[in-house]
Amino acid sequence: MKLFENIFKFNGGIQAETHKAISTAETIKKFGIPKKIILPLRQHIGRLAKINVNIGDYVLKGQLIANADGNVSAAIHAPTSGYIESIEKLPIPHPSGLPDFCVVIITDGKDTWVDKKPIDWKKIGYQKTVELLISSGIVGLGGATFPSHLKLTKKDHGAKLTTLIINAAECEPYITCDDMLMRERIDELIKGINLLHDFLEFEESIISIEDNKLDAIEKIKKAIINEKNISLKIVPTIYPSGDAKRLIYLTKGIKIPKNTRSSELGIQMFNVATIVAIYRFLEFGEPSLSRIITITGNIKKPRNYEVLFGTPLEEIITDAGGQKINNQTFIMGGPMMGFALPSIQVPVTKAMNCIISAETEMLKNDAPVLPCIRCARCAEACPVELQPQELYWFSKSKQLDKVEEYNLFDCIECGCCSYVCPSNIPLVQYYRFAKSEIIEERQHQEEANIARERNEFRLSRLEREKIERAERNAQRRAQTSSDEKSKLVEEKRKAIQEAMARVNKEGDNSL
Amino acid sequence: MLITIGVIIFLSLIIGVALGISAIKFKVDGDPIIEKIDSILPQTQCGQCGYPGCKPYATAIASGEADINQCPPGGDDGIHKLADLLGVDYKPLNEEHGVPKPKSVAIIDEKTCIGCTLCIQACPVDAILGSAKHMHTIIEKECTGCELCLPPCPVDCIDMVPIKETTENWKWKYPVHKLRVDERATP
Amino acid sequence: MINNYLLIILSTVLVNNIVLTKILGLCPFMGVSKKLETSISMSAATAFVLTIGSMTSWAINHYLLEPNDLIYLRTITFIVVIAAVVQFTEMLMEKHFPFLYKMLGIFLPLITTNCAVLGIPLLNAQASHTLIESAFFGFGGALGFSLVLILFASTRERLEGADIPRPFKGSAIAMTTAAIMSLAFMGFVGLDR
Amino acid sequence: MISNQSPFVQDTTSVSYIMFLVLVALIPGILVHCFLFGYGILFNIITATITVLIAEYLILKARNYPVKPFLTDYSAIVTAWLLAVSIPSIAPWWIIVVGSLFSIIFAKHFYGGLGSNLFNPAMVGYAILLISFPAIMTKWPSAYASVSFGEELKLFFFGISNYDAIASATPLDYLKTELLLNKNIDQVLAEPIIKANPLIWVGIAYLLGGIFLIYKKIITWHLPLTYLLTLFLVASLFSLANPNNFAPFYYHLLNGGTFLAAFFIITDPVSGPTTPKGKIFFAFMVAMLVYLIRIFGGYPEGIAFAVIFMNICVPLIDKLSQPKVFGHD
Repeated sequence: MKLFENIFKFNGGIQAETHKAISTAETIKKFGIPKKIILPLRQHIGRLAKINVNIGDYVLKGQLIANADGNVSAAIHAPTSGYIESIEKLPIPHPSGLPDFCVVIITDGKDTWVDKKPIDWKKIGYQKTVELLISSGIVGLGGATFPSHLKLTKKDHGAKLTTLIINAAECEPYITCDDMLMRERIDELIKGINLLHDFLEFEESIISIEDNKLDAIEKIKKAIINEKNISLKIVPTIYPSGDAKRLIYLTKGIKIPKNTRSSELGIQMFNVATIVAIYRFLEFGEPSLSRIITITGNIKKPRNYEVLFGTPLEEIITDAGGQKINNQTFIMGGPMMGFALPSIQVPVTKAMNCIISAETEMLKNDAPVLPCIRCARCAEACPVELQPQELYWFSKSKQLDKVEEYNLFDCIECGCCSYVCPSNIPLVQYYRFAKSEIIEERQHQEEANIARERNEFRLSRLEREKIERAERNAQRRAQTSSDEKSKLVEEKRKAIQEAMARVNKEGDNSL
Repeated sequence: MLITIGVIIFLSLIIGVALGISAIKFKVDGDPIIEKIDSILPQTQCGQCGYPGCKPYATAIASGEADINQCPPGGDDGIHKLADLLGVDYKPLNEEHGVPKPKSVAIIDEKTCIGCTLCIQACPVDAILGSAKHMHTIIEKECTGCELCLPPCPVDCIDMVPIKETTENWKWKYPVHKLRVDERATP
Repeated sequence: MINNYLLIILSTVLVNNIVLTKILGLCPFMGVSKKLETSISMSAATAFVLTIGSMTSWAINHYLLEPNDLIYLRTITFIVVIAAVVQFTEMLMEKHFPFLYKMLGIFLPLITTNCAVLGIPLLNAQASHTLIESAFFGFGGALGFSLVLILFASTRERLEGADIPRPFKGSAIAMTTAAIMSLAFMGFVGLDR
Repeated sequence: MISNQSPFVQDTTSVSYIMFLVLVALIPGILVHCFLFGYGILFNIITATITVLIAEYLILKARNYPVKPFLTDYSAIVTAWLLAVSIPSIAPWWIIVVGSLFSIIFAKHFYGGLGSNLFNPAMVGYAILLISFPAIMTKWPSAYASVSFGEELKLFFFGISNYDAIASATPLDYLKTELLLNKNIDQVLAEPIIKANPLIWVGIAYLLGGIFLIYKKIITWHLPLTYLLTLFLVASLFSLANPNNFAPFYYHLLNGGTFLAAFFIITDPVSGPTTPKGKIFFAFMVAMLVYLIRIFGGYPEGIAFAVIFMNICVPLIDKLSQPKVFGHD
């Protein structure tokens, strides 16, 4: 009972079936080296990575093949050794289903490492270490794929970071990759937390975990008995407790204000898998090359795999025995926020934490979508305390300024509103539509502003040129005396007239 | 009868003086509405509205000279916004001025271009680079898709290419679901 | 005394609402109720005109028309006075709220021909109200007008997203809504006893 | 083709389920009414249900909308039942038909049908009937005048024959008229028409139904509780101030369908406010207006007018009573 002390319950949320046991019966299986590796350049939030290899190059495992382009970007490494076959547009796991640039590597099966260089951050200092981390390719592995080096600051807007929260909530149903990681690799996690704790000089480190992961909780408790810096916070199983702002509230009772990063209030949050990745990079010099991924749902042999990035998803599905009931639909991410993949001919990416082979009831979308009856169940379920019924009403009728007035951009698209809606309205779809519509409109506005500026600049330039020309003419006129000038003009005119007359005559003759 | 006339004249005098004084006191100049209208217009500067640019069209709307439905690139949304701003009823686009097209940018076929600079002079936003006798290039980001460079080109080397959808500019579509009872158009 | 004034206000706002029971001033009611903001500013403008108009009309009626036995001139003089007040309001607005001025557009000068605005001074004169009673009556009428106008505008904003059958879109459904609002106001009958 | 967007899992509650439970919660009240006042109310309910179903079907067909999902959402039937139990059980059939048609066509489908109506359809129908046919709409059967089944049928089809024998004013109406005759409140309350009126039991049955709905989380506590509490407070205040002229609170709570209004009428989700603060304000204002009309107004019961008036205010209430968004100041 004491564990539940100081739980700051946020508004709403839902308690759906978790379906986590499906994929936790088996241990994490290390998936072998595929024949072909397809590495999309778009695997993170921010700018595309810049390729620095050529077709036909031989690359080693862990070799940098694309650099981070600027600060908000992440590097990409070869997950195993082999030859670069091509760089082309191929299907990637993206909700649009559109292809994007990928680097294709034909593996040689030798798995030869580059020279791994462990980093002794104490020796080379904080600044140097962070610079090195930019080339680590590590991004948030909880699914958001935000480049991690940007979060490794000691201060944000003058606020010193004091609290490290380790996000082990994993609130989405079906997903168990973090759970399994904690069960099997707790040592690495604890070492990683200690490393980060010292590296960024935190005052406290808290592991926040939902109370349904009993095994993992046991393991953590045992592991932190002698760790005075690390504490454990068990939070109730309410989706979306794993959302950063919600989890910070559950753990510390602090509501992070709108448009503010938690780090500005001294709190930084990392996902467990990300911490392990950072640990492995600093301790062993291993960049981000693989991740743990849950294969679950309507599948014959559900379990967690550790997979190299770029592995074709199809091969993993085949290894898991294929679908129980064949419907060819796979969902990437959790059932609440994920999206259906256009096909399984896509590679595994850094964002891919879970693949759910769709259960039959997930395909049942022939239930009628009735009008909203304003029952406000969605408002009760909304963890951000928005008014989903109003957002829907205005998104549906495309009154975008009103949608914004009702704080559309605070929506985290968690799907709680759609989950509870008795009319089966795909509310989140409407919000996504409205958001991208507004964003596009803003872009157009910006483009229009630039165009206006350029047009005004051009008009003023033409005006200036006109004046300058007039001035020049006036000057020239002033130089030649008016008499002379008129004479000149007279002569010219005469010459022209004569010429014209000649031409006319010739024309007549020729006719 | 006299009294009646007297009363009316007296009233008129008082009111006239009062209004005259306030007219001087509350005199205004300038019209802030033009800026507002201009900010709604898409700034393609294409001239399809019959005015030489977006600002002149905005001025014409503000003075009541032009209607709000003469801007094809602004599309239906633009007309709705203008109607909203000016408190008038929405009216569909006047097709005399053209029809909305998907946003495109001009691309110069650099093999055919003879470097005549005519397009450079036509471009309202200075989005074409090049000098005489050298082939020209369009700065794609700055191109508004106004098509003003097409007619002057003597060798027809400029093409309008619609912008393609990529993962970068992809956006979520308006939801369509089975049995969309709440959005069905009445027949 | 105060009771009497309160009753005037209650009566003009709820029971004898100028728009919904007297059916006066329907043209701005339908015309300026598309947006909440414009309806609020229209209400303010009308309230201003009504209160000032009622008082000046009373003064003219009391000091100019009645002593001189010119009651038949009421309508025309009231119209002139109201027109002047409207003109004044218009200038005031153009100077200080140019934006509102543009948005209200034609409806601002149309306050002049708003039958509610003329109706209230005439009703005042008919009921031989005192100056303060006239002011309260004018203000109450304006309050009632504002109340229904603002409520009506907010419902119309909501209706914007409703799946209204095409034949009923626009003015048709606005009229229907006004009818049902009127129905609700019938329930207040007798409250001013 | 799968719609490729999340969430892929869903709660099983549906509109039909919600509306069905509302119907279930109405049943005890209807049964008690039947037991005390005869079968007239069943005729009302059946007629209203058939009328709305036919009207709804025809409109859906005319608008080219799918019929099945809308007829099986039960929302039209809820409207029909609420209207039917508000109309006197000895009213002739055409009253019910006219009221139901107004509710469904005028108040609901003009606005676009389910989910779009601004006003509570049942109350619009009721208010139209009340101002159009006040005589019929205020004559309820006396509790102990035994009416045979045959006579009920006759009343239903052919209207009133020997009216006074079976009909009487409702207690609210009676009290109002008597008070106008300068009678003392205690005197009036002691008279059998009020003292021995079993309408109270109907009210209590509705109360039970309402508690069931709150228990099932179909409605929240905000609306009914605020409504009842406000009515209780304002009635107590007035009767404490002047016990001779104003009836005590229990009289207001137990008469005139107060519980029906509190749990079933003002809780209509479509035309009501959605925010918690908005709900409280809405219910408070409805209760105040109901009391105002009951005591000072021209009609004996003001629930319909109060609800319609407050329905007009709902968009504004919703707009102004937005709860604070997470992380906003």
